[in-house]
Amino acid sequence: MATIVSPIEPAIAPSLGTAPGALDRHDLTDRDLIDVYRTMLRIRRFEERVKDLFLEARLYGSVHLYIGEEAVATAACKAIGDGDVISSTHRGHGHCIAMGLETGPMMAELMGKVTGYNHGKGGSMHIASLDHGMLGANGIVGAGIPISTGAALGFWIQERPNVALCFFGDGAANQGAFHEGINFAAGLKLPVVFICENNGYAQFQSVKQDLPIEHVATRAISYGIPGVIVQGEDVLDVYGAVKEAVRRARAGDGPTLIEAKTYRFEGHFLGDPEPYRTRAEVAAARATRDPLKLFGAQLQELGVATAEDLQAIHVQIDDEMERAIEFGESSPEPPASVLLTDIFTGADEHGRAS
Amino acid sequence: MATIVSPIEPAIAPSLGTAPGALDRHDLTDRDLIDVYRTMLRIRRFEERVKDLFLEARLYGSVHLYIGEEAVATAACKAIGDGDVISSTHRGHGHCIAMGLETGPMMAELMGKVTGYNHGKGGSMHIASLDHGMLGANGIVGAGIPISTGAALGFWIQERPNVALCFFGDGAANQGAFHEGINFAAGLKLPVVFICENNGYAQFQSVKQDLPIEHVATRAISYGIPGVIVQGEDVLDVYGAVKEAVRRARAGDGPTLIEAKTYRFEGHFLGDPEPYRTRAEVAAARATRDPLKLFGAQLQELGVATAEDLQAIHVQIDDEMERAIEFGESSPEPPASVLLTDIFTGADEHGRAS
Amino acid sequence: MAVVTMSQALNMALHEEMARDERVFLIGEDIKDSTYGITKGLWDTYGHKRVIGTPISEAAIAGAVLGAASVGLRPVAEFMYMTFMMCAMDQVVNQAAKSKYMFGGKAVLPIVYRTMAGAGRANAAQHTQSLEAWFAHVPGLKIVMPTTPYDAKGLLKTSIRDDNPVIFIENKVQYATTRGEVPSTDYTIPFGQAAIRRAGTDVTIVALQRMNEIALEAADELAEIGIEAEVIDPRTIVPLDLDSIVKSVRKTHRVVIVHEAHERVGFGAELVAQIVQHAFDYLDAPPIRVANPNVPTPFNRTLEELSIPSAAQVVQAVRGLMR
Amino acid sequence: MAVVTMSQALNMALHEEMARDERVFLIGEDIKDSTYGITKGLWDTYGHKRVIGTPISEAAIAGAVLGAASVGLRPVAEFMYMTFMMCAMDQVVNQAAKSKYMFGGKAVLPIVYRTMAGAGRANAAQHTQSLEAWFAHVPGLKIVMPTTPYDAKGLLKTSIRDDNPVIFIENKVQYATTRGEVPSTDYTIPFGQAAIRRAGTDVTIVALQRMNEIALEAADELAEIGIEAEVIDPRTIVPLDLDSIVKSVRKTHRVVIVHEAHERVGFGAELVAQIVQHAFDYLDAPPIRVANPNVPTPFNRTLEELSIPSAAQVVQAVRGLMR
Ligand SMILES: Cc1ncc(C[n+]2csc(CCOP(=O)(O)OP(=O)(O)O)c2C)c(N)n1
Ligand SMILES: Cc1ncc(C[n+]2csc(CCOP(=O)(O)OP(=O)(O)O)c2C)c(N)n1
Ligand SMILES: [Mg+2]
Ligand SMILES: [Mg+2]
Repeated sequence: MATIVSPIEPAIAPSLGTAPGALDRHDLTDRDLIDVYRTMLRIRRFEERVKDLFLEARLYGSVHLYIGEEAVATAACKAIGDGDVISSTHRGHGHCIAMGLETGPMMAELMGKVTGYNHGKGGSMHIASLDHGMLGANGIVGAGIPISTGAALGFWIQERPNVALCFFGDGAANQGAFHEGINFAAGLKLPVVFICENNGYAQFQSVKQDLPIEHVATRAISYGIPGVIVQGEDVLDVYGAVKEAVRRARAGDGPTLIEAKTYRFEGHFLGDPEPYRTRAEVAAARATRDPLKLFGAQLQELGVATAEDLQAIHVQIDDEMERAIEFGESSPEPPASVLLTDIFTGADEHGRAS
Repeated sequence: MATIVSPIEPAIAPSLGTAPGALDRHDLTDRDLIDVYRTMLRIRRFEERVKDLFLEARLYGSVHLYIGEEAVATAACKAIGDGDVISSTHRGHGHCIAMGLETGPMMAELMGKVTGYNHGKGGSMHIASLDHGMLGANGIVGAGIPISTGAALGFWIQERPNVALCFFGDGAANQGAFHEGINFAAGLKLPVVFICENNGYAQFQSVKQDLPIEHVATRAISYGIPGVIVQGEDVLDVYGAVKEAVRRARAGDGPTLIEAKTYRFEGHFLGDPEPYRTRAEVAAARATRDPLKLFGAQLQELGVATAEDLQAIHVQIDDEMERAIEFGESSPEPPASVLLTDIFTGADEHGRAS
Repeated sequence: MAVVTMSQALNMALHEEMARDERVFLIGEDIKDSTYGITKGLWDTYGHKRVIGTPISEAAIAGAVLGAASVGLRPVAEFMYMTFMMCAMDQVVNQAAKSKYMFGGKAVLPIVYRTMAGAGRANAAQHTQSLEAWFAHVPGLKIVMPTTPYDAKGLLKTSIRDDNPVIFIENKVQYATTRGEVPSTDYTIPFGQAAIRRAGTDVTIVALQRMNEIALEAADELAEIGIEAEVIDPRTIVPLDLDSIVKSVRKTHRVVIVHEAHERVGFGAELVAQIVQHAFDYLDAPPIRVANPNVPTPFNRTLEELSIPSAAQVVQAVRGLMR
Repeated sequence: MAVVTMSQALNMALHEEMARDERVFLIGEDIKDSTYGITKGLWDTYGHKRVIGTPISEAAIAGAVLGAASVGLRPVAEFMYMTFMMCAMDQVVNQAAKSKYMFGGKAVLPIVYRTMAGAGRANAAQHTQSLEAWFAHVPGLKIVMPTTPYDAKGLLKTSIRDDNPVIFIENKVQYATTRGEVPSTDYTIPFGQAAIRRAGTDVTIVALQRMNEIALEAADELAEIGIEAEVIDPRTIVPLDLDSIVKSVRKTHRVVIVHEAHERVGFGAELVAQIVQHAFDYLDAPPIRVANPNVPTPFNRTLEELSIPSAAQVVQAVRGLMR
């Protein structure tokens, strides 16, 4: 007798908009909360300045801004610690900043300068800093998923109490690498947290067109792991979910798939004419789903900061951005000689053992 | 507020063993039922003879037998008709026979003879006959999934009332191609039925090790399509489920994922020493889950055939196999000249337009 | 005859072929709002069943077109960047390229895999690799590399009408900037016929795709110092018009090969091997390759430029041969 | 010194390296019950955390080892057949090979991708393709192709100790049938050093992997008619010991290259290009390639045999050069 598994997605109604009930600050101290705000603002301002510089032709390349999604990277990376790692995407600046990378060398990298994290060889889509546990932005959609599974595999083999966070987009959830990477991690209960940043679009196609179901998180069922939906503009909501997933991962209970419902305020890449959505749609999101505004209000509601306190942070960050740009612009171009270096460890560029 | 999608697989209890209640013969006439029996037996005997011939070194290559799984291919292909197509796997002989391919040219192909379906160039893992709607066995696990999605895409574009059936194993459900192929088909509601032959093992690894959940069919939820579990040794159970899925597909309601719980009685390939399972496990399956025995009993229970009727079919099939072997063995080897042909349509082997 | 960009020429070919044959359909990511304008207007004209936007699933695209071709359609698939095809190699190579042979000749698979290669837009290593050498190493695929808008239109039409899997490679730097006269009438260009872009007597330069622009620049510079270069564009590398190349080399006795892919086991190596085999006694010097060095494309635009062959390098290579 | 099979030699190397360095681990499909015995006994000795059986997910394997290497491990991944790597090309090429360069040199990625190539066991087209040319076209990968059990053990140990992604290619026909003396002691063989399998003065034969066995057979036959062939086994093709090859060609003035992959843009083309460039004036005849024709491997065993270079073909090629 045939058994019908399920003709439909389980009914889930994530309450978009501000979460009901009292604010939950989790284990975050006042200082932590202020830090979170500072990081979110740093991301926002970094991206805004990158946009300006791009339009002024002071930097170049294929650049994807994270504006509107700041709460996700910030909260998630706040929930991990020393020795933990992340993998990122083409839209990676926010993840870098949330992992503590400095804006100066980031800006330098976007300008192709020798002082950049990748010495100018990577650019926006490839910033990496293994010292910070940042395994790399990635130009290939979905490719970071098996890689972070592998980092978690390394922790599991070494029995190190670390976790890997894996960021990817809604579009990436349709890649084979998504399936293989999560499936393998689930089978061994590896310490990795998969965080889907569902910003509503994969390049120019809306997630409604690309995804035959309502929520990416539903796919957790395919791997026997928990699936969680959070409001991506609510930094405390994201933090709580990631914190719990990290706890499970460290405890040996395996991966979690978290879907953060978010929205990108800018085009897919710098230069995108955005024919696929209306200005009104973007304006509405900017008005109601701005993570920075929402968290600023929450901080005041919690009594952690006054409007003046926040203003002071804005001044600091603006100043930091000036210095980052100055650092990048005053840094030297890489010399022609480095074209042929960095291919192999311990060997010359021809691959002959040195 | 985070929403937990589902920490666990939905509880499903497929009743393995004979289905309870009265036998449902669906729309199958007596003649149909006898045909089904004949096809299943043809597959069984073909495979048995292939095994003998292989052990006697009268044929060669990488050969994967379908013994124990006959009901799945037979029932599924009985549920489709003219102009419909299937894609198959490395374990493809059963699918070929169920689609009406003749055992003589099949045997010839396994012997590398010029009279084989592929003129001896394909062998066991690549038998194809587009005239029969058989798009090909496949040496790459999971590769048939996007291909059958594509055939269904073709039907959808042409608005032809046809469907594609896609066979694959439990192991294939872990391939990226599984995810991408089904996801894409689900998005467009293409007329394709995905049939997972879960025979308990992917080569030497048990499905329990490889799959982090209990049922492959559960994965249907990820694509918003129905998932159905059937008893693979029960030909009527499989038929009913596929028939319904085909109806949905033709009606424009999109794909279904059917998981047939089955068991392979022989090693993964001819020559497999089977260190990964006990003889007792195999013997138990042979005793309780033999689709041919079960269906023989059902036919008698339904009053469609007597033991003598079935015996007569056995004699016919045995005779057919002798003729198939004879055909294969007496056929010529391909001439050396064909090594360089068949690369391009309408052009010589160097690819120059002719 | 109108002067159009490379993008427009490709767009014309797609429009005309879709109008001509209703079995032709397009499939790919974001093809409704095509970034470079190649598929512009097609969705409006032919609708969602003939211009199919897909999820980000390269393997599904590559395999789906094989299935669709098996049931009588003539798909044109788009992979935005050639490096993304690495997500689909099994379907393109193990399946599409091999099926006909494995099936004893019985499959007819009219598939075009369109993609764009080449560096020069600061996209860094994962968006710039030119992989024509990989595909040329695979029996069962034809490989087209148009250089001019005129050729792009004619060769794309030939590709769509061909009954085999074709890898149609575009160069992304050329889309907007390379212009040329393109008739609005129907015409095709046969595969396996090289174009002599410039006649000359002293040295043969065989260049692939955009590198023809570099080679012609170099030829002009060389002419100033009295060296007349013959510049040959193979246009398709499988099938390859070896005859035209060998004929030229037998005349000039020297050859420089220019392409954008990495030098090591690039298609230039194959050209050297075949030229040497067929014109050994005519050669006054070894064939020389000017190609990308064996490093991924760096992001920094100065380094990136250094990683692509330049006219200066070609001039230098030729002068090295003339000594 | 014990005489062992190729499989046993590889197994010895894995045992010794796993004992020597606890960061080394194995990962792949069905590696607990290895078909060809390469990973035999390792699961029993090192347990499930160092010998990891995976689902059938080549892309996950290829990417996971990159992640694991990034956090300090030294993975050895197995892909049963080289053609299955087509399911993992993005991870191997866009990720593992390019990361170090893209990151400005900062990644250290000690990864070994083991796989088996070659035809001769009637596995047909999807299980037999030799893809060393593809990988050699990709900057950032080292490529090892051992021919003898002695070399297999030494080179696998070197590969595991190397700090870069290495593609380690085995030939499946050799596993059980190729035997040789292998010390039970620890030794490594440096990359980039060719082995002269036979000294000779009249012609150089450069052969890859199992084709050395064919080349030596051919050399014996040639000796009977008074032609002394020098047979060179590069052992690693990236890095390549070009010096030894060029030195030999300068002495013999003739060269035949033998490999199993398809001829068109195979590694033989690169060898021709480099030899011609560095020994042009010494060559009495064009370098000749003996390789698989440009067709997928047919199933029929007679056709299959015809599709792989034979000693007779090598003899014929040499005799053609000597005329
Ligand atoms: C394998 C692959 N296919 C296609 C692309 C081109 N591409 C870059 S970003 C993108 C959209 C990604 O969407 P999503 O995963 O939702 O991330 P988002 O851009 O929304 O952050 C596409 C199609 C790519 N980089 N890699
Ligand atoms: C991509 C790929 N990886 C690995 C293999 C080797 N292989 C052949 S069959 C098989 C097991 C397949 O298991 P399953 O899908 O359950 O099919 P079954 O053999 O049980 O019918 C494996 C691993 C392959 N052919 N293709
Ligand atoms: Mg998105
Ligand atoms: Mg199975």
